[in-house]
Amino acid sequence: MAGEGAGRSPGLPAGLSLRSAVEALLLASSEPLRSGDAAAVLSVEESAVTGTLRSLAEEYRRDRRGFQVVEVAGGFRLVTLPELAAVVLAMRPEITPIRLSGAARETLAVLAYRREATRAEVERVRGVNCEKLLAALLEHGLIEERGRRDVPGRPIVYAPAARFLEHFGLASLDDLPPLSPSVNETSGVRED
Amino acid sequence: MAGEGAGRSPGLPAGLSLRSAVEALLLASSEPLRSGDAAAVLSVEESAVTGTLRSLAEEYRRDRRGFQVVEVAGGFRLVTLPELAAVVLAMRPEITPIRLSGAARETLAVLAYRREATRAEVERVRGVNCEKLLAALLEHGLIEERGRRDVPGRPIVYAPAARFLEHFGLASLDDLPPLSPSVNETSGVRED
Amino acid sequence: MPHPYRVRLEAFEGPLDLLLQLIKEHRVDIHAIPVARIAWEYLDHLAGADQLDLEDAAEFLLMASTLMEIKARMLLPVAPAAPGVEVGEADPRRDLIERLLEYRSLRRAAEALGVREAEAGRRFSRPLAPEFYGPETGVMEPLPVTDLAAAMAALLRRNRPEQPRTIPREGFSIGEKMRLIARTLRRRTGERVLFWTLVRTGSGRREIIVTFLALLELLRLGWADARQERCFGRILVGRRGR
Repeated sequence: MAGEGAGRSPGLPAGLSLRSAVEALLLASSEPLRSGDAAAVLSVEESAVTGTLRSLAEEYRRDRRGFQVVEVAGGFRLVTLPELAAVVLAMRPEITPIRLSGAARETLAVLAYRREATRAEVERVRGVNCEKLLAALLEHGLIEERGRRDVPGRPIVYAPAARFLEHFGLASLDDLPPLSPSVNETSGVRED
Repeated sequence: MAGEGAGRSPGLPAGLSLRSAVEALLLASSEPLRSGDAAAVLSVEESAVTGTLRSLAEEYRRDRRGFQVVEVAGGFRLVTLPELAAVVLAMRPEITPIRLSGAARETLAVLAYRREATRAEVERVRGVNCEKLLAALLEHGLIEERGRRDVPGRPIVYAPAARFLEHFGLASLDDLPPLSPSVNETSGVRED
Repeated sequence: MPHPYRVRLEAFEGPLDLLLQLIKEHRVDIHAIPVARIAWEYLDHLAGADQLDLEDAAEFLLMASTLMEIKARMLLPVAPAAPGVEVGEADPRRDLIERLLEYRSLRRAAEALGVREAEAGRRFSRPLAPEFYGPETGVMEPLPVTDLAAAMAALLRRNRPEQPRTIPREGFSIGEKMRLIARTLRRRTGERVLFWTLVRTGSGRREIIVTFLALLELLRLGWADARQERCFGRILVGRRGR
């Protein structure tokens, strides 16, 4: 999506810094800004864009701006400071953030930590039927179908979608919170 | 619309500046940010918000940021620099740039060459109803209201805004290309 | 036999969740579940449930039978596993314990994700509803200033007295209608409105078509959703959840 326009490269307008161009792209991007796409549009090296993004992040933090640069779903995004959430919500009550149900979070956790799973696999771990839940998560774009597993019945394989990363503020699946080994009560059994 | 949440006033979180809070509201606002609404949400005087907005605008200009604060109909908005339009469009081909129609051009021309005009005056020259057009130009920040004319009905006076000059790359209205003398004489636009 | 802290079944994500809860209450190691006691309490919960929806209860009942089976097998003098002792190959509880451990690990992962979710929900990016594409980004099609002069000159040439007055035609474009629909939907967050309420009374066929195309565009962009129960039925339009 964001890459569609990356073919055309108007390049950096004369007299303007890479910093201001990257800043403008960050503001105007409807999805997390991918450094590769920005680099193509500006006809510069991707590393120059990533470097600029990181120094912008640092600059905003240092200057105590009301917004920050976060890395999410494989890109960068300009967002308001979490401390200002109450203020922003008071201004725009219609954007009340969606919180998923525990069941939905459990299902997503199975898919995320395993990278992908079939419905039967999710159900085995959760111990309940997950048909409706998977359909709902699909509809909300949080998960996507990724082919079929080559076993009898050829079940559909589900995997977390980019929207999942965005919703949980994760840069990538490698950014998932680590699974804590069970500290107490069990006798040294590692989980998973 | 933007005022829906203005009733609740979470106030400014401790340790955060008014500047950063206003900045966050500017970023997260879906419509032009009304200083009155922001003031209500932050429990401060409206003049403090307007002052902050103006100094942010100045700060962004001075620091050569990739975005700027513009005052449009009904409020303030954070937008990318016009010089970066080509870059932004290359990145997001789905954005349809605001295209000035022939009618919009005519209306702007009337306001620009006369410096200012009421709706009735614009309509007299153009021969058509201009209500919606003026509203749209106001919304895009290309024109602004400049008080009322002291004649019966006290009609609103419209004039080109700073954004108009920016868009056409003019330093001031004196930089407008001269109209050919013959035309100028026949109607006496300049004098009126 | 009523349980002192009877809970509604819907409060649990499933039978594994209920079992974990019971084990936690007994403060015992998962590896040494006192199956007999737990099974008893588990059945209590089922019996005490306000209502047993068959579809939802099936899994709880299946677990009950599993517990009973384990309990029965443990009565047989095959694997005398004392509490706290590592579970042997032959322990009938083995499968259940593994599932419980895995499920508990999942619960923790889901909780950790919940924390991340709450954090992410406190950061807001720029709202980019289609209605704001243009002015939002400040992107305007470049126009040379000479065009403005030309427009003015043309206007003055045209603007002679006695010129017949033109009656302006109502203008509407898909973009304009998209903005209008989006605005209406935003004002009625969480509600669904009839498509016809989006069309102004007295609209001509062309305007209705344009409104409909605007709606399709909003659907395509994922900004709105619409439902129509049957052919030629009424169309209900709502704003799509973020």
